[in-house]
Amino acid sequence: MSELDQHLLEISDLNVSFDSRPSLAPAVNGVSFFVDKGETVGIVGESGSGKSVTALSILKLHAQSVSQSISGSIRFNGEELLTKSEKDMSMLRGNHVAMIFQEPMSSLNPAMTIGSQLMEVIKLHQKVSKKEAKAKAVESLTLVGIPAAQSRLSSYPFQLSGGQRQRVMIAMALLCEPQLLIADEPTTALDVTIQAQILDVLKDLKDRIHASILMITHDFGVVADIADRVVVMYAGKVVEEGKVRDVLKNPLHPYTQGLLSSIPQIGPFKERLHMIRGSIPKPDECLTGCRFCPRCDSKREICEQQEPAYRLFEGQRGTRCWIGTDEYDTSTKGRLP
Amino acid sequence: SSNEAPEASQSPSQESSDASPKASEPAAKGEPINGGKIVIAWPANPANLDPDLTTTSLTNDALSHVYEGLFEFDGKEEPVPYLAKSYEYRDDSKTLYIKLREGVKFHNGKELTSEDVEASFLRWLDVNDAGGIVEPYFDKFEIISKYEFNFKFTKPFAPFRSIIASNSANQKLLIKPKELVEKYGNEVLLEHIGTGPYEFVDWVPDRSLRLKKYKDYVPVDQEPSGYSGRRIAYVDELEFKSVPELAVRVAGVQTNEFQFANDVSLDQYANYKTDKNVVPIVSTPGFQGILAFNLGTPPFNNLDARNAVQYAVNLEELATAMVGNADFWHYNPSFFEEGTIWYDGNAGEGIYKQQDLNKAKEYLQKSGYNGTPIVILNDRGNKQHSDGAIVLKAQLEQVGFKVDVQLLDGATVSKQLADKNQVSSWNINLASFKVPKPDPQVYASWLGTDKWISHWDDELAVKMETAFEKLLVETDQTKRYALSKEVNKEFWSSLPWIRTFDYARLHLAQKSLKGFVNYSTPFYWNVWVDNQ
Amino acid sequence: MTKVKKKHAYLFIGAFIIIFFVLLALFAPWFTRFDPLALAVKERLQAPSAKHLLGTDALGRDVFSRICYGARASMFIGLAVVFLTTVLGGTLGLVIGFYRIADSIISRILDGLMAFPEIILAVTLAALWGAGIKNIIYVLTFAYIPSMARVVRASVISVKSLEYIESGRAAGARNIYLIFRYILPACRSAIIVQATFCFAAAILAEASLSFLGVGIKEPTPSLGGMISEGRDYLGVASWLSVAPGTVIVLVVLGLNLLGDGLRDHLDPKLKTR
Amino acid sequence: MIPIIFICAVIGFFITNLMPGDPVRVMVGEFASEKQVQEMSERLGLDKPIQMRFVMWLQNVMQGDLGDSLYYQTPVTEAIVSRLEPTLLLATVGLFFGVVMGVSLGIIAAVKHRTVVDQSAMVVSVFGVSIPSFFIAIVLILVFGVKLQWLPVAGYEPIAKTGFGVIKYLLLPGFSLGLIQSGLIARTTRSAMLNVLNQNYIRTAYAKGIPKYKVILVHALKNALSPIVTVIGFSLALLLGGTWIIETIFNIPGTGALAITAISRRDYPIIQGCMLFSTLIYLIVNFLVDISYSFFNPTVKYK
Amino acid sequence: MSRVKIEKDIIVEVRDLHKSFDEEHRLFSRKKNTLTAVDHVSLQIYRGETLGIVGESGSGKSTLGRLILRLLESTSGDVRFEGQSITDIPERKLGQYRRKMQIVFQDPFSALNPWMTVYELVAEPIRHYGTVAELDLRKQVIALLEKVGLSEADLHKHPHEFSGGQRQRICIARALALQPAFIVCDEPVSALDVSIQSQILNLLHDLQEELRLTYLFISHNLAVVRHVADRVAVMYLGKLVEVGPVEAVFANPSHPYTRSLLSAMLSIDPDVRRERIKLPGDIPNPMNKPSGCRFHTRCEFSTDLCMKLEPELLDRGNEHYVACHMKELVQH
Ligand SMILES: Nc1ncnc2c1ncn2[C@@H]1O[C@H](COP(=O)(O)OP(=O)(O)OP(=O)(O)O)[C@@H](O)[C@H]1O
Ligand SMILES: Nc1ncnc2c1ncn2[C@@H]1O[C@H](COP(=O)(O)OP(=O)(O)OP(=O)(O)O)[C@@H](O)[C@H]1O
Ligand SMILES: [Mg+2]
Ligand SMILES: [Mg+2]
Repeated sequence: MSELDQHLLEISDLNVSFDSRPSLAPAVNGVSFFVDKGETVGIVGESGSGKSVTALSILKLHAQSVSQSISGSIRFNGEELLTKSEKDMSMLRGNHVAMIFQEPMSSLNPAMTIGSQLMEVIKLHQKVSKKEAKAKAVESLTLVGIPAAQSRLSSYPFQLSGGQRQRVMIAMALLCEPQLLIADEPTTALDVTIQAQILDVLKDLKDRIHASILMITHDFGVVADIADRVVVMYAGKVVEEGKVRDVLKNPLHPYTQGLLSSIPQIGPFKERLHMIRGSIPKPDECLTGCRFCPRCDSKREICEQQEPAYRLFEGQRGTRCWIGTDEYDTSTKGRLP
Repeated sequence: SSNEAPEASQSPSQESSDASPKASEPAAKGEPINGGKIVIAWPANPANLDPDLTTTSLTNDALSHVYEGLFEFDGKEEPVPYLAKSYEYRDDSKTLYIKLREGVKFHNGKELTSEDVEASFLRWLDVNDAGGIVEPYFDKFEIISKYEFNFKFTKPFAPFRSIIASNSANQKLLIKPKELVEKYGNEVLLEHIGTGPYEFVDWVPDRSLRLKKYKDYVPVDQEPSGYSGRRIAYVDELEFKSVPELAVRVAGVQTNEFQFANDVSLDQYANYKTDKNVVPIVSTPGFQGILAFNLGTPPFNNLDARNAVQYAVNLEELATAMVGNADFWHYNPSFFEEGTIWYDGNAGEGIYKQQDLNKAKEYLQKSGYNGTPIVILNDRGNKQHSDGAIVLKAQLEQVGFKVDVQLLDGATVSKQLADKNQVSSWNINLASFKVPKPDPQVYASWLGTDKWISHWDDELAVKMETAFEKLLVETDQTKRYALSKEVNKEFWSSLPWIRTFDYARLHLAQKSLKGFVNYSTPFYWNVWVDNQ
Repeated sequence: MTKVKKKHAYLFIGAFIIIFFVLLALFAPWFTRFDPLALAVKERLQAPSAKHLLGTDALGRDVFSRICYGARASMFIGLAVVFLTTVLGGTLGLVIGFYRIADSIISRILDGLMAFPEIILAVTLAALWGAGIKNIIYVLTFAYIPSMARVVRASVISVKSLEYIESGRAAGARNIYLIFRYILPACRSAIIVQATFCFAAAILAEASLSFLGVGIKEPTPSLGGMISEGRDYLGVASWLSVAPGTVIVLVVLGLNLLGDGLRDHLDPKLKTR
Repeated sequence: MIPIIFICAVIGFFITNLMPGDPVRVMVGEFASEKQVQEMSERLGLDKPIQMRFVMWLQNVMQGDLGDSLYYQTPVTEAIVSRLEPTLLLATVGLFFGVVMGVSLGIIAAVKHRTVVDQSAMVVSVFGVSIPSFFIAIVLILVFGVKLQWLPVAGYEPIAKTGFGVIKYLLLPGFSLGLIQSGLIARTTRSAMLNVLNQNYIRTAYAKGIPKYKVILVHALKNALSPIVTVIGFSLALLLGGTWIIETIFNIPGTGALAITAISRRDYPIIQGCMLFSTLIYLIVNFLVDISYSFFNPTVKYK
Repeated sequence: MSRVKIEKDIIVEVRDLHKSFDEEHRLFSRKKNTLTAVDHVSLQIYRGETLGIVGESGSGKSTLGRLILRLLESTSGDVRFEGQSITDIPERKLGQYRRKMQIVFQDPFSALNPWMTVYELVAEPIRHYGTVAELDLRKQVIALLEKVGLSEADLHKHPHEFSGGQRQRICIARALALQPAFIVCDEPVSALDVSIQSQILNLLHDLQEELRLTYLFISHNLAVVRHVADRVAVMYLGKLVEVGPVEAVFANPSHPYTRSLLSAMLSIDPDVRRERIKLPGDIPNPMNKPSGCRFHTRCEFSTDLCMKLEPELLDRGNEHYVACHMKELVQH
């Protein structure tokens, strides 16, 4: 792979497990995917599937109080991040890679003004005067559509609505024009109207500064709206990936299929929804075989015995399922619970 | 007349040389140095500084540097003229003629005259406790000239000189200028103007009392002896600080922040001895211990019950608990120390320190004690007394008393002891006096019908009083000795309180303190500081 | 896994220390060879030895026995104060937190009482009522009720608005039931923390009261009283105050561990998963 | 506020006057005669019945006159004011030690949560709260005063005389006081910091690239401050109560020692004055704490 | 859910219901702020139907639900259950109504008493109301658990040992314990994952069929409301702005607010282009609501009339009620 078509972010075989429970399945287990320049990649999956852990691993932002072991490789612009020192990571954070979080209500420091929180980032990463920093802060607030930005600088977070706070978060993330923006469920806690606003802001900005976005969500609607490609995670593993259109229209993995059909559809009203049985496995469950197996309607014996390998296809598609392999075809039907 | 009296500052423990206070005295080695300051750490706060109005001995200790008496006790415990130049008994001893020293100046520059003595005396007579003893026999004060005057009595009044010189329990007559007396009348004095080697600077209650050297002081031309004789102020300033915490008093002397600390722990004597920075000073005679009865209420309004206690008590155990080391306490059945003219070694014979549990039980039976718990009431702030109370309880219970030890705070205790309306709130109180200066008469204010704390009011009290009365009017010393034995006998047969033992006080001096003389009341004239 | 074990370790160590001293106190007569009140004046101020494990005090009493019995008195005071404070202060806090009616008035009064320094209150009341275990308990209870009530009140108020209370109400629960089954368990950790604090404070306050001369009635031993008495002998017989001091430190430490452990243990969310 | 003060004043009056013991006896001494006692109680106006004294006292208090000390014969307010300097300084130094030790222990424990460091810090804090203050004080005196001779063993000189040198009299007592307070402060700080460190905005701060020490000291501490300040305020109120014993031991002529001696002497007006004074201090401290919230909790300021 | 013909039997009727919260008194300020959470709302719920309520956060949906159950006391107005006014009946008599009206909360994590076991939780309402013997009670509880898809094995576990979906099932079992006729579902699936959400929605659906339940279904997920509701009511700042059959409202939103709300819905079909109707500004401060039509500050069609006069909720035909002055917007 030449310098030119090198991926902006490339994660390969990432494993994260928490030392507090070493005997259990790792929270993230052999995850690999990449993000290209200017691309928006969505990661979808149910709660607990390891999306946030993956995202936090990129910037090594895991809670300090819990020790964890990370292995694999995370390359950003070709540089390995996992071996970087804390100091070098600080240079990267907020500067080249920015991150916004799920809960806008609690992600801003309640005791500091918006202005100081914004200017702090600029002063940290760029050598500018106070005045310039201020001007930049105002500019970025205007960019994300906050009216009267100048006067907002002296506001405290609690004086803003949820949507405004999330916009401030975005403004903060974009201050240093990062190459990659990681958004961990940025709209989940927000009302539909505000969610739409935020998505529009993100799209707008992406066009403007050509940043790549890694969008973590559990809502296929968001993915459909904003992403170019999508990665589906289940129980710490990537189970499917591909172009958004391909995955949504033609899901390969039974989990993706189940998820999509569980969503109340616009279209003809249905009496009952399709549903996936059971719930996501606990870390100590289903450690052998395919971890989706207990909930899968099309499982066979092989699924319980052996973990399927991740298979990559044309057009950046991939799936982790026995279906469509010879082993599956020859295997007998698994015992149904 | 008291030639035979041996030195008063004698150690009770000459047999054990290492505990001898003599050995530890910072002897007057080297030349005196002028200047500097002595800080004295006091264990408590004097209630007020009016020497006529308070009985706190600390007040007296300090103000003896400011005020002086007509007479002062010398090393042989004989009251010798001090501000007085000479004296003479006249008129069948009913008149005491005194001639003052001339040219003695008060700190305000005024010269001492008979008028000042008159004013001071009359105030003393009116408000001081000892004045109360004198008053019934006093006739009038007669000024003869600027430096001469007469005290006139209705009867011969033998102990007068001793009383007005006695610095125990603040009986001493201290001479103040007339103006001062007139200004304050019977109110508490807030200024102090005396004739002593140090003058009063200021007093911040609970904090410190400061005195400074009086430049124009003219010492008497006599060798120092006891409280009498030449007083020279070497240091410029004396500061008496209230330091209630024992550890701090000691620590302060060790670090030379204080040069002297009153009343430190006898138990730590050995430690102090080995400390090169300090000199322990065993002050003896220190305290005279008693068990005071409440004679106004059963069971101790009955002599048999008192006898039961007398025979129940084990003095050695009590003394060990209260004082510790046997070097620091000794038996004494008499009112006065062995060695003084009044000492009566035969007093209490057959009854003093004769623990006999069977006899005690017999007496108790005879007394008709009904088993109501008796209350030993004491101030829990006084470690010696509270420890003693606990030991006493155990001893009394052995013979069949039921005992309730009540250790309360000082204010409550003194109130209950004195309260005439609540006579039955206590039965026994452990007390101790600073050993009084020689004359049995001082005891008259405590032992007698309804005096001090005892609520005593029966024929035994009257007999006791009569014994004192006789002593009072007898001026012939030899007859007085005989009469004092009479008093002792009366005391032991009526047991108004139980004589326990005498014990030493322990003070601590800095090694830099020089010229200090161990006396029952510490004083700081003729003393200097040498920091070499 | 290890986290779980560690948390239990606190509970165990704390409980061990406390149980050890409780047993020592309860069964003091079995452990001790000497009567704590028995005077042996001749043997005063002896250093620790085989005969007297922790030496003797100024009246020749065995310090080890006195500590056992003193722990009894101190722990009794601590427990009684904690019990009374928790019951009275807790009830008060529940009532004013839950019903809010008398809240503003009672809170005011509690403020007023908190404003009184507890020591001055204790000293004056002890002077008024006299010394003795019972009065110390009353005094300290009186002094700690306001803070307990306030803590409970605050936690009741914060719990009261939670959804599950409403859910209980929808299920038909009456106020009394809500208070005992819903509110009280939620206040438990606050109460435990405060009770731990009270216990420690009570033991120490007893010591301070002894220092000021209004502690437990002599000659009954108490840890605080022993430290206070022993301080005059620091130079010659340091064990007199060091030994009871160590016991207090251990008890308070154990109690803190126990309190923390208990709090975590009672929290179902933190229970072993 | 006024009603609280009033209630406390009335409670204070009766509590003190109902105390057993008699100021007169204390003043004239144990061996004094009945006559002396009588005169003294007339002089002090204590011969009147308590109801009458209460009415008189109330009238005076309404006019801001707390009466005269029985013992010092000076106005109570004057007595208290003259003792204020050492107490306030001592409380300040105590608070300083308490806060510095408590807050730093708490922060360290929180940052090193669930490690040996955390546990040791908490054990240290328990030590602080579980050793009686007088014991700590005496040990400090023996070590720093006598053994090392770094500091005076006790005593106090007014600031007017010593200037900045006054600090040498305040270090040991201040440290004893601070050590006691630090335990509670450390625990509160630890739990407040733990709470804050788990908040999302801390993660945000790290995500912005802010270095760790800055995140902890600026972002986290600022938010953890309100419970800490509450407990510091509470400590300050306690400190003013706690100075009593320390002042007595270190021989510092402050209001605490004043109150203790007043109690032992039954100097009623002073006791009442001290009670009122501490009530007032408590209320003022509470008020200041409330006000201070607005500095680090913007919600209070703007609402 | 049930598309069967709705009988017009009114089970719950809300008349002019109003709720305002007074802010607590503070130091230094005399002024009391009042927040109107539910503003003179009138509403009828028919037996057997599912009435969906949608609206942005803070629009008063939950408050309305709680007022109906009298978990909150209303400021004014009346709630009638089966024709009986329950507004003024005393607390102790409320029981007989409460057992017929239950609620399922949004957050299954905070709606269950963490100190109770599943058994206690589910048995609790029965214990409070019924006189069922302990043995029968156990059977009854097990039956209820099985009905919601849990098993006897779960009986003695604590809530924290369950996943969100399972907890929501416990909540539902608890609500069903008294065999109510009417259940307020306050965002019962918002906190759940899609796969679990569909399980719960199906469960609610099945139970409704089986027990002839009436639901007041509160949600801000329009797709869900659209899926489950027969009729839908749209709330904005404490007021109903549009009420009507779900097909009518979704197909033909008549209030400008409803329109913008629906336009913000996301589709999982990548081919569907979202045409968002952007609303200027933010939702106003509920303490300080705009005069007249409270939507006028953000409405592109607003006129002077809108600023002055509050529009009433009027039937625009087919039981489709709209509160807007702009008649022309309301076309069928
Ligand atoms: N600090 C931690 N300690 C222990 N386990 C953790 C920790 N953080 C996450 N986990 C576990 O890791 C797994 C993945 O968690 P993660 O937060 O990545 O899920 P997610 O996909 O982001 O879910 P959600 O949609 O709820 O945010 C979960 O099983 C979770 O319990
Ligand atoms: N107990 C209360 N005290 C004061 N204000 C309240 C209270 N409960 C609700 N409110 C306010 O009433 C308004 C309506 O709240 P409500 O919870 O009914 O909204 P909602 O539509 O359910 O919102 P969400 O979708 O966020 O649940 C909000 O502004 C809220 O802040
Ligand atoms: Mg997540
Ligand atoms: Mg709601």
